[in-house]
Amino acid sequence: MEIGLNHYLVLSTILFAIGLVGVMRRKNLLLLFFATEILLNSVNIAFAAISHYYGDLTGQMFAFFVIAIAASEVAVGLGLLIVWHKRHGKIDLDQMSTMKG
Amino acid sequence: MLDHILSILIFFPALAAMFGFMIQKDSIRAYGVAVATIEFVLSLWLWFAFDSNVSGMQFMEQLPLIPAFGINYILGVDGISLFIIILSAFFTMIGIASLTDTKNVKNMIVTLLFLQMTMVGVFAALDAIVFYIFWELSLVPMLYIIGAWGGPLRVYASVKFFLYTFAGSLVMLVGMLFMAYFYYQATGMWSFAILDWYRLILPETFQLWLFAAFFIGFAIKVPMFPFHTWLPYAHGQAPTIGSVILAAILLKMGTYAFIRFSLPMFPDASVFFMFPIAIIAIIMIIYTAMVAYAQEDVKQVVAYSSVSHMGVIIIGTFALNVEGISGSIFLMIAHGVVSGALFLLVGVIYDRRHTKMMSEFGGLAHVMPRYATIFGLMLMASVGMPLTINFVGEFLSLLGFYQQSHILTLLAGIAIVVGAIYMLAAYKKMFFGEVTNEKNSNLPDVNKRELLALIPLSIITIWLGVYPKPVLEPINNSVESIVQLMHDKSITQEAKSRIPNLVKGVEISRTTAGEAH
Amino acid sequence: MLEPVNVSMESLNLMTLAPMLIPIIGALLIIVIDIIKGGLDKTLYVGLSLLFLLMDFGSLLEASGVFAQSGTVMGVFDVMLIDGLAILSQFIIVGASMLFIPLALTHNRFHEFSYPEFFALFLFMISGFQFMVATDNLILIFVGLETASLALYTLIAMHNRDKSFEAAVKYFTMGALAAGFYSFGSMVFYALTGSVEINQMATVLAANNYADIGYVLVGVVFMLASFGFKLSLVPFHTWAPDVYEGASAAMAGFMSIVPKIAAFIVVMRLFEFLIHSGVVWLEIILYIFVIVTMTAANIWALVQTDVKRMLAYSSVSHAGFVMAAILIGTTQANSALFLYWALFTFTNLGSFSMLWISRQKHLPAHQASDHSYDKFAGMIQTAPIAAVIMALFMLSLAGIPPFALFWGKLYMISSAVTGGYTVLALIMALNSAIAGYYYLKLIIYMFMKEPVVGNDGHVYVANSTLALKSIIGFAAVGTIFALVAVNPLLEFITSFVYNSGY
Amino acid sequence: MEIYLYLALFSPLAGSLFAALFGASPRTKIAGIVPSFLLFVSFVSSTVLLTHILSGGDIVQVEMMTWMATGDLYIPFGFVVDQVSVTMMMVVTVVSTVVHIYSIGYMDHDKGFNRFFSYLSAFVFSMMVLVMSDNFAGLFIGWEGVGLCSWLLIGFWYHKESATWAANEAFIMNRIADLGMLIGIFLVYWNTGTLQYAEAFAAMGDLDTEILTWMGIFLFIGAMGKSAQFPLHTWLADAMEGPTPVSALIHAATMVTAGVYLVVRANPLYDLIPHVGLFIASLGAFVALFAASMALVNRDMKRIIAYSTLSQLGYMFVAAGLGAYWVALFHLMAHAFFKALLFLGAGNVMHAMHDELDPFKMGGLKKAMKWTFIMMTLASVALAGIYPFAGFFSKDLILEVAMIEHHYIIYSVLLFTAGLTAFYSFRLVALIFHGEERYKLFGVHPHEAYKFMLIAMSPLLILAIIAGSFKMTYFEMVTAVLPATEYHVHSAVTYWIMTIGTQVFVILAIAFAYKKYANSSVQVPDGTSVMENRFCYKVLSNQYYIPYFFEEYLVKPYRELSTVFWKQVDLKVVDATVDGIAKAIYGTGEKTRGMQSGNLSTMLKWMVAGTVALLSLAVVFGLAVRYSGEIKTILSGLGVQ
Repeated sequence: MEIGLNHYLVLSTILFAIGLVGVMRRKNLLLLFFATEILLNSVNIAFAAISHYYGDLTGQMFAFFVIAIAASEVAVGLGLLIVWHKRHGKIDLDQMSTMKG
Repeated sequence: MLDHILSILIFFPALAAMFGFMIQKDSIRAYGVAVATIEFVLSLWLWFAFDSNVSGMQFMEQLPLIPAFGINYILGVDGISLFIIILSAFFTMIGIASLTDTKNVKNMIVTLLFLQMTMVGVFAALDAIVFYIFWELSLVPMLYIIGAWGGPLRVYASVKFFLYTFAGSLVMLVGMLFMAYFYYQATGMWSFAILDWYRLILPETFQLWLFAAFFIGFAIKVPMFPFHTWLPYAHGQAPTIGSVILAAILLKMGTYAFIRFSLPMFPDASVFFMFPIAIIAIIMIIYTAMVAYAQEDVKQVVAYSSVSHMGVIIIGTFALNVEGISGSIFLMIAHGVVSGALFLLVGVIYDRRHTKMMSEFGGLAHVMPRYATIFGLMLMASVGMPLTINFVGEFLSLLGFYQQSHILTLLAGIAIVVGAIYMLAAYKKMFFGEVTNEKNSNLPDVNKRELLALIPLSIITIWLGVYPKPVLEPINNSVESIVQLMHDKSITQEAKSRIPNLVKGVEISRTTAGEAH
Repeated sequence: MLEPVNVSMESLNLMTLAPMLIPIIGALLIIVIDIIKGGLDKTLYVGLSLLFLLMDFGSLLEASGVFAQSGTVMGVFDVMLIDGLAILSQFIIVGASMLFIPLALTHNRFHEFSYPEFFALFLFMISGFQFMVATDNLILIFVGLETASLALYTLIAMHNRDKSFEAAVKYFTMGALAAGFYSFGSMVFYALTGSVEINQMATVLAANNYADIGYVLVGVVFMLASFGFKLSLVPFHTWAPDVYEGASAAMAGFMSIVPKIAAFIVVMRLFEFLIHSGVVWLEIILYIFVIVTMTAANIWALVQTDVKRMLAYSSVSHAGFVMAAILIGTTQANSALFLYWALFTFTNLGSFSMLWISRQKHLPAHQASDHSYDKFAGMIQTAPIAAVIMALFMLSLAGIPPFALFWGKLYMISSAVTGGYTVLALIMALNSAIAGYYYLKLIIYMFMKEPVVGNDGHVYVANSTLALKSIIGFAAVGTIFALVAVNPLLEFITSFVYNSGY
Repeated sequence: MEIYLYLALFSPLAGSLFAALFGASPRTKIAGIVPSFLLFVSFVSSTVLLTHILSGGDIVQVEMMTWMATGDLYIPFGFVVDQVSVTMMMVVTVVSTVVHIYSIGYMDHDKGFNRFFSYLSAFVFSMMVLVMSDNFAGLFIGWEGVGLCSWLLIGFWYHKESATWAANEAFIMNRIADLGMLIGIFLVYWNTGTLQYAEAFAAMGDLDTEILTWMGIFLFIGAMGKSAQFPLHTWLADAMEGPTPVSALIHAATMVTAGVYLVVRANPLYDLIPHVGLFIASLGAFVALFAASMALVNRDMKRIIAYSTLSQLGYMFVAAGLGAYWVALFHLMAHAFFKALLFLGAGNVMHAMHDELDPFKMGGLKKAMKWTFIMMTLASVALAGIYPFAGFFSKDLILEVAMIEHHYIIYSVLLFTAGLTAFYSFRLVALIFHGEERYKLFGVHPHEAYKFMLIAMSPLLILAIIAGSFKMTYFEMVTAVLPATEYHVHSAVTYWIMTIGTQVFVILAIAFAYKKYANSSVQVPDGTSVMENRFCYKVLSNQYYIPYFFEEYLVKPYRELSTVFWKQVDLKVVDATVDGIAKAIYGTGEKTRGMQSGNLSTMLKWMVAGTVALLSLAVVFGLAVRYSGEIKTILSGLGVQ
């Protein structure tokens, strides 16, 4: 069986779904960040595959940018996480609900 | 100066109000009276300079505001608006002059002056958006007056007043935008000028929808049944001055707008809705009169009586003939004077006893004969005694509507019976009988300051009742041109036959929007 | 052997980059200055930022001149797209930023402003937003969006309170999810059309007559979700109230304006061609979004007890209101969007500044939150002028004529009317009435209640400095006299929007 | 002549305003004398006008100024003195001058002396406007004006609950009728295009009978109110709460006859619609009997006279309804004199008896009050219609009219009523002036009224006696404008049988009354006698339970309905709906704000959920589009278009 574009796309979609589930289910901030990384990277796979399929570099460029952005996102995210941990000693999402209504 | 008299009338009080912030607290009252008097004199000058024989707009001013969207600052008066403008200047003047000692008197006077700007603006505006600006803006000072100086439920009352009217006028705004759009489709130009809109002939279905949109805005303001429930609260909670101006001027905005917008712009729809509206008006007249009869608080009696009288005004307006419309405009002025006076009178007793419950009174005629006399006069005016101001309006309104429907006029005419019932009952409870309550036995009669307001009102009540001509004549001329316009514009056979053709009316150039859609 | 790349500098049209580069240079300069000599006063940085923003503004004026003469300009490998929308939105972005920056000069000392990084990040953010609106390339949009967002998360967090960290984390996490959605959506479009440029996507889709409408819709859904988050459309709005509450009032005001206009431009570029090509589904969904967002946010705003949170919901509602322009999609509607937002900038920034100026350093015991309604009780007696100005902003927000926002609403509803969306027009109008209640509530507190004992009025100007006062005065003047400005503004906007083909 | 017209019209107004100046100051004689004098001026002017008219002068018509003018409507303040109005002017000014002078004595001790004269003169002014106006609108001004003054005067002693109640009742009941009148006026305007009598009546000839019928009916409804015709009659008896001069002037001589005046004035209209006229006559006959029957058993002196007034008004309407307008007007005039006299006499008695009204508690007063006794007796004789007093000429004429017009039922009713009238009038006289001096039981010391009051009454006495002799002069005068039908029974025999028969019947009734009530066995009834417990007596003394019916089935339900409207409908339905909408919106906010739980996880879930929802919608839509052909097939298979 030849691995075609559709397989990549299905894989990407499955990974995206996993990421989404992770985003919804994780209560630990760090794991939540992981889930968002999965989201972004699942898209990267698809981009690379489509790019290959079209013989066009744009998709790969997009993927590169996504990687770069994901990296900076993590940097900011971890920064916030560290401060939060310093202040509260926990990185549990449920305690983060002083504002509501 | 005469060229810009309307702008001066509108903005002079507002400017004066700004300066009012700088005035010392003790002299603010004198300042307010001075400003309001100047304004009143200016409005009298307007009357003096007004040419009664011209039916169209006079003292027109025009200034581009947002020409890209067809919004222009256009002002003008005709016989219809002239007297309401004078009335608002007059009531602001006597309102400030007779203002009893209140807290924050400075804020009150400044607010009143701002309110005056909006009132004059509404009646002088000839551009729908300018009209709308003042229309909405008038809510704000009134909100403050009710909310800051009102009774225990003042916040509820003021918010209800504001939101209810605001909601209604937003629907009206949508109607205005449609109207402008239709004008745009017909001519390729945006315009919100009322006089431009007059020339637009709309298909009947459009008229119906637009009429309905405008109707909601106006009906809440009037207020018409079943949109009237904000009024008793507003009146019940407002301080005297607030009630006076609310009843005398602000309510008139709604009925005035019917004549300014609904009738000439949607003649066919007006005919179509004539009977439903007449039925609502009859409900207003009878139902609210009965509710007024059941009241325990004298101010509420007067408040509900306002609604009842507004019903007669509506009936007159939708008579769609000269007699009826002239009558309704005259009744607007009449009701302004009389209900304003009645609220002032209620204020007099409230200042003395700090209660408005009729059960607290009784036998006041012994203690306060002058008060009882003036109250009696206004009472009689309110029930439509001939030779008082109200009668002229009521008579003409009902007379006018009689041409359209006999049986409905008969029902509407019940106004003169039920009106007498609640008014006499209230008067009896307050003034007749023995003085049963100790607290009433030593009440001072009306003092000079109160007479300052009440005597001019009494004089007007009689004067215009005996000799309404100076007011009725300019009204008549303008109304004739509107009726003729309606006749010429109407499309349906029904409307043509319902709206009389006066022939002698001015010829109007027309723009057909038949192709619109 | 590959051919050496031969690009003429002229075709690159580097001038198109100027407006974005200016704030970046400014940001770098601030960082360099800090490296050379730390501990300088914030006034310097405020001044510098303002200076660069002014230059930015100047370059925009220049660009607008070019546009007025020769129409849309492409540049830098046709990635940059300087059309009317880009210019108009940048005017709003930069203008609002200029109004925001002086708010750093508070009377009380706040943590974030003592860091030069704050100003650098701020300028980076501005350039991010500028990139976002000045292109139709999905990649550059993404880059601009993330540059701006990441900077914004940090700025919020720098307020250095528990609540601001919480807000930043929430905003950040949801932003990350939205970024995921965005990239997935782009991927779908890319897969369908083989391009990431919106106008090319439109061409391709039109060419095959939307054969894969189902897939197009999937892409649209993810884009909607992503921008729904940015624009705080219900149900993607959940971050908004919390973040507004957590951020400083000034920052909240900023957030209610600048990020949203940037997002609106992208949405306008992306969705309007879809609606115009007859994607009924999107029209229906947007219709629902508009109504639900307007109404639900209004209803939630009713029940708030904190003014800032109320204003947050109100901003959500206003965004929903303006979203109608995207749905209607006529030139008038798009012009209305800009008009509305320009006027909204004055009013909303003004009202948030009023909260900012009354912000105490520490929360007193009797106050439930920084800006609870109770705090403003009886303000007319203790600080009459401030109360009047605040009331003015509230009336403007409620759409009472002749204050600024009324004209926006007027034109927006009119565009709904002309676009044939009668019911929508009515709902928009009635929502203004609901909204009237909560704006009124503040007015009632200020004007009709008795002040809290011991309140001498100082609290309302606790944070007052000349800079803040002038900003508020500026906003107030803009709000009152909007009437005068509407006509030139409208003509300017309409010609720009029209000439950009929207 | 115009100057006299204005003098006649405006002197009472001047008097009223003069007295009003002293409204707040303590009692001063001048406030009574000046208005009386001014009324005298008015009277003299009216006399001048009368002689002018009598001597064949032209009708005096003036248009003072415009009142209302809009559209096609033009209403001036126009006044006319013609044969009809001058008659009314004479009646009004004579009676009111007398009553004014009388009142100076009668109200001597009253605190509201000044106020009283102000009201009274205002009333006269309104009445003059009513009768002198040359158009319907002016008539209506006077019409309402007298209503207002009537309200003021009935409720003059406003501290008395019953007085204010009666005042309001009178006003409101009149208002109901006024509505009819107003509608009648509208009908006139819209069908003839004017409200001027002359032009309107001229135009009526061309109108449909149906329209004319409605006009006639509505105008008559107005007349029914003012003239207290059934079923709007209850206010008149209650109106006796007012001071007695008021009853004499307003509720006997002038105001209540306005309805008759209206019908007479509108004679061109009613001539065109004889069926309405017949209805009016029938109603009149009914009221005549109906009111007389209530007078039979009443124990309130003033009410008895009031019912008698009502009964006589019925006579007048019979005449007017049958087209004998001049007869109606003539009876109106004659009645005004003797009935006013009767009331003023009653006033004297009341003063003497310290406001006691029950004739059973009097008796034998003829010794103490000789002059009053004579006057009241003569007035009663006139009322009973004994030759040669005024009542004979006018009342018998009405009987003749009924006979000649072949309305025998009406005739018999009127004849019977004449007997009743004689009976109750002399029952009253007998009870008051004859028999035992029962008042002594109550410790009252009666005294005769002031001399000048008696002198003031004397013109009325004279007129009551001699008015009949004016008949022919009068006939010649008014028939210039009214239909000049002479009513003569064709055969002299019938005439004499009728006349003498009537006289005998009446005298028998008087004799019966004297026999029953002038003896010494009359006791103050205590509710135990057989007669008092008879059904008929109860029905009559309760006024046929009509006031009870009004109270129970109109007033109370109105009050209750009002309360229901306010508390149940206005507050609980209309207002509650408005508040309900607001509360529903607010409540939705309160209920759904939980969506914003503040938990980041939930927030993320909302986002994902939103996306998923959109996605599924998209998929559904996409599938629908893709398989649209198939869906259509299936749907059409199911019969869906």
